[in-house]
Amino acid sequence: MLRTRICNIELRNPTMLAAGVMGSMASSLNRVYRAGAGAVVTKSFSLEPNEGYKNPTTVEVTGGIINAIGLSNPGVEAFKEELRGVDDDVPLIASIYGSSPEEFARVAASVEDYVDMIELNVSCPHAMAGCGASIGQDAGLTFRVVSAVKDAVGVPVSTKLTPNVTDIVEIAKSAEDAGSDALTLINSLGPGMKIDIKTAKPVLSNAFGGMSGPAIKPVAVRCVYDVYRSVEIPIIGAGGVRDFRDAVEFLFAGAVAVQVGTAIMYDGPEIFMGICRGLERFMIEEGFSSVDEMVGLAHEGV
Amino acid sequence: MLRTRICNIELRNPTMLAAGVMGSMASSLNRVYRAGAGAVVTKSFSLEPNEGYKNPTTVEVTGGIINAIGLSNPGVEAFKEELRGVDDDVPLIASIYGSSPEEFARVAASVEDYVDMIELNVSCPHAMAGCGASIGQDAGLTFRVVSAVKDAVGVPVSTKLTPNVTDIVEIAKSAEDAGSDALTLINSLGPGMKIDIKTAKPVLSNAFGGMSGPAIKPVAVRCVYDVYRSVEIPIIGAGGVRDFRDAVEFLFAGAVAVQVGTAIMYDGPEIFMGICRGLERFMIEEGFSSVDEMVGLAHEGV
Amino acid sequence: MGNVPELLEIKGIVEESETVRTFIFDWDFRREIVPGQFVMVWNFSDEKPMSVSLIDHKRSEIGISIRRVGEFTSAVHELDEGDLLGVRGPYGRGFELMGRNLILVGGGIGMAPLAALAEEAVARGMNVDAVVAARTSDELLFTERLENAGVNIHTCTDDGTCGFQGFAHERLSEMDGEYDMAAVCGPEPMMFHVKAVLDERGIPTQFSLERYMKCAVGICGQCCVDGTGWRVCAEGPVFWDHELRGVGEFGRYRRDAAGRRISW
Amino acid sequence: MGNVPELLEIKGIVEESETVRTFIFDWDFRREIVPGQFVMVWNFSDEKPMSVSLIDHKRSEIGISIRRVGEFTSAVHELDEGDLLGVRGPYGRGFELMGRNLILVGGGIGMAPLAALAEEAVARGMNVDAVVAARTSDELLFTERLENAGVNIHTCTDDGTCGFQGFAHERLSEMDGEYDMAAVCGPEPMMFHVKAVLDERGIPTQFSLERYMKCAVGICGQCCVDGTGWRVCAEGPVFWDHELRGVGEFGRYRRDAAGRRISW
Repeated sequence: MLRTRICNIELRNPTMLAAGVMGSMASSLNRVYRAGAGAVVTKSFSLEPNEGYKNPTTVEVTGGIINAIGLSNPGVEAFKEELRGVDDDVPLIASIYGSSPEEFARVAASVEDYVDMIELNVSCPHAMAGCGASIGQDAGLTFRVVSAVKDAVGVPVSTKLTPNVTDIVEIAKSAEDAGSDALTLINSLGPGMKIDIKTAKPVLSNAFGGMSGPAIKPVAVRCVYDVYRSVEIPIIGAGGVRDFRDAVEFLFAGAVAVQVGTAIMYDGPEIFMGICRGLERFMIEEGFSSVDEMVGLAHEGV
Repeated sequence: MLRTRICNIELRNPTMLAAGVMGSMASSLNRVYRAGAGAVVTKSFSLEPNEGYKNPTTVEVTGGIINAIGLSNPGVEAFKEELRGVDDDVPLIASIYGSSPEEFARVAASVEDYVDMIELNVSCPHAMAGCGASIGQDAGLTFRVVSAVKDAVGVPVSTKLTPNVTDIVEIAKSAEDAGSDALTLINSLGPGMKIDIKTAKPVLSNAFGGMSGPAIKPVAVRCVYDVYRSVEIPIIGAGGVRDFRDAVEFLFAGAVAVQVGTAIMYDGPEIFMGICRGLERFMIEEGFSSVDEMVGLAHEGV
Repeated sequence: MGNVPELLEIKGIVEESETVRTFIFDWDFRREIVPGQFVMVWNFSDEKPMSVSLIDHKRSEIGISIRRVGEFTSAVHELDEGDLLGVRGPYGRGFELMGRNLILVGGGIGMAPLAALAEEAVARGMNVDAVVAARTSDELLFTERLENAGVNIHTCTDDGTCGFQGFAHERLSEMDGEYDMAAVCGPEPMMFHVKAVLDERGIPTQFSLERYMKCAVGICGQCCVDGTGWRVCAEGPVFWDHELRGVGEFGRYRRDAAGRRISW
Repeated sequence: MGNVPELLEIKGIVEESETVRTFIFDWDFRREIVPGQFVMVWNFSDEKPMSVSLIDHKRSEIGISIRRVGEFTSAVHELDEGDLLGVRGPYGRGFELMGRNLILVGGGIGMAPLAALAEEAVARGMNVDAVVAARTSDELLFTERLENAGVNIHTCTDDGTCGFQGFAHERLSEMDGEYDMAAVCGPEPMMFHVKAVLDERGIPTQFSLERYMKCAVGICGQCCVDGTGWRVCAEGPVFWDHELRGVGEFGRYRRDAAGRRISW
């Protein structure tokens, strides 16, 4: 009943581990899949190793966290070993980033044999200059990155966008025009900051960090809803999903699958099982026989 | 100890009622001032009466609410009667909006005699076409609106900006360049939406609504911090303030005063007294003798 | 986080009159409701405040009584048992009860919160008299239900088709019982006149006010009243007579959706 | 919302050795801490996980013991009483106690969580033996404190400057007591060898692991271990011997801030 497919990838259910969460090694990716996720997305990696920011890299705020891990990763060569270690039956999505279209393309090409899909992180709100959201805030740059990757690989590509733009629909359309096979909406919000009042210091070493968690769900659902009306390609929803109700909201808004990240802080990887069971019960009660029937329902009669 | 001033307006304390909250009539503005606010901002009004959106106009989400009231107001002529009814000792700020620079200027000019300051709402995320955030998301339009109002009135003008832009600093600078005497940061976030899962319908009649409440505080503090580094004019902070700790964060980030809105839902207008008492106690404990000493402290040594 | 419409199934519908129906819902009384409080009712097209007219702890039910007057209420009247409505709340401050002898004065659909209050008062062992007023006999509400509960009913119609012919405050003037308190709900001009009578007799009275509502959670300011600035959704909708002394607009005007003053 | 550094004043500083200091803080025990759990310590420039080495319910105090090894720890060593540190937590799963007879094996600063555990075990009426190991006698930690608590101390130094000359697992091999359980903390290669000895004797053992930490709240994935994928900050840092069977990287490698494997 929960089975679905996105870009011809079969998923046993429409939940995915979001990028940046428990995704640094084969072991944790396998674990999350065994815990119930329908697919897993790796932590974003790049051509060269990157240590990321100094701690503190995470601090809790009302309704979630803000984080500036800084895209730490061991580089694509080391990461390949992790990709190889992921069990064969796990639908695997590599999240990658770079500082130029060419770099994105090189990273993508070197891992495409190991994965079912590539997710382009052009939207990290705390990346170093030239990476991350500075790409995804520019429709032209987004277009060039997506085009370069599409030219380089045969696996499907999803472009993950930042909500921190004046008009996300414009960026979404340019990703679609460049050939992106799917969109992932949204990366973390803001960015935000937290100042310690005893010392008057920003808590995060990077001062700013992306907001994630239940608090950003309304914005994420709106982005999905808004973009759904303007593109043809499938949307993977992300942002604040904590239970099956949240997943249903994303599906109704137009997402074909939902990613779960920060909520693992509250409920552990077992959250995937909980969401799937709740979703199945909901579908039975409400008379849905497939996930597809639910996608975009909130647009009817509006 | 809490006394401060902004654009030469004396305030007994650095808290203000935010626009759009209990600000439709003289009676409620007076009440909020008696409850402890240092100044009050009216609900935004325009040249002509406006009924706003159909209900539901507000729905709660994690960490706050989303709302699309739709800038309902009885029009400037009727609103003048409210402005006249506000007690003489109340520092009064009129929030106004319009669909063109000329309309802003006309509204501003017709009420400037009744108020101490005018706040330009160029940032409502759920306004009809041509008003609200569509102005504040465009640096050129923002410049023209601020210029027109500054040409028309002698009272200080604060421009209230939306966080829902790619680069708020750019918009802030254009407001400053156009002569804005202050900035109010931020208007509500997103927008966001909430979908009812039993009916697959957006709850708000307008589908989308601006997010406010504690959940948006990290983004608001970051906007204040970011803009503070790039402008010379004073900043009034707004977004998720619920207790004195939040107020301190905004002051440290660079605000000279803070507005309080959604938190009145939780704690009523008496919240102003609570914030002021807490702030005073904090200042004594930490050895501050004036609000000014605290402004921007988070920028030192970064 | 109760400020989200919860979808409730209409469990029963009671025809109270040609134009008034009571819609019954199951209610989880972990969310306590007291007479005088209201809920926001969403029909997926609009949302309006409605007083709770029935509070049945034994059956875990509440009821709201809706008079067909416009687009929203007509649409709700079209609904059947099993249909859904969104309900959020309850909101506001309800009635308080004190003393032994209570007089209720209700006009038209204003009887809705008083019906719930009457049953609560009887359950607490109070003697309850009620002036049930309406324009005409067909519009008198809840008389049978309240009689069954043990309330002494005094009907009153503008046209004399049932009981006293005249207005509620006139009927009230003829009643000489000793009352510890009164509770009043109805059209505001009616309440204004009733207040004069009760003030003269020095009976502490609570009035339930109605104002245009938007957020219902105490922030939009739409329902604030002149001159105290109280929020009808939060400090109200029920106010004591002495509180209303500060509410200059009482009996004089209300405001429309834009905030314009509308005289009664 | 405890995942925000709380600024605590350093209430006392204990010189445990030339390179180790214990920093004492007041603690509100409504936030329970058990031995083996850790806190994240922020010195306003960096933030690191630190085991709790002292849990004093009577005085409402906790202590963390820090060895001066790098930039962060040196900076913290510069602090005086009255200075502030940010502390968030506690995090992770601590030690469990069972049976009557407990053996502790601690190497260097690894004695920190075991010191807190030893006092807890003694308070529960257990017999506690401890192999306290270090490279040299100056680096043996908490021996006086544990002796005062009634723990039987067996010191052990690489260079023989105090007690047994040799490694902890060698000292352990010579002990023939009957133990219901063991708890081990120290450099991972040491724990690896100690595990072999204890496995052979069939003693249920808990090991406290250390990994590079970022978020400490179970999401960043930085501290996950191969091959179970457990998060050291959440499922750990304390693991049972049988659990470690699935942790292929135990005793072999850890990961740096970038996630690169670093052999021990």
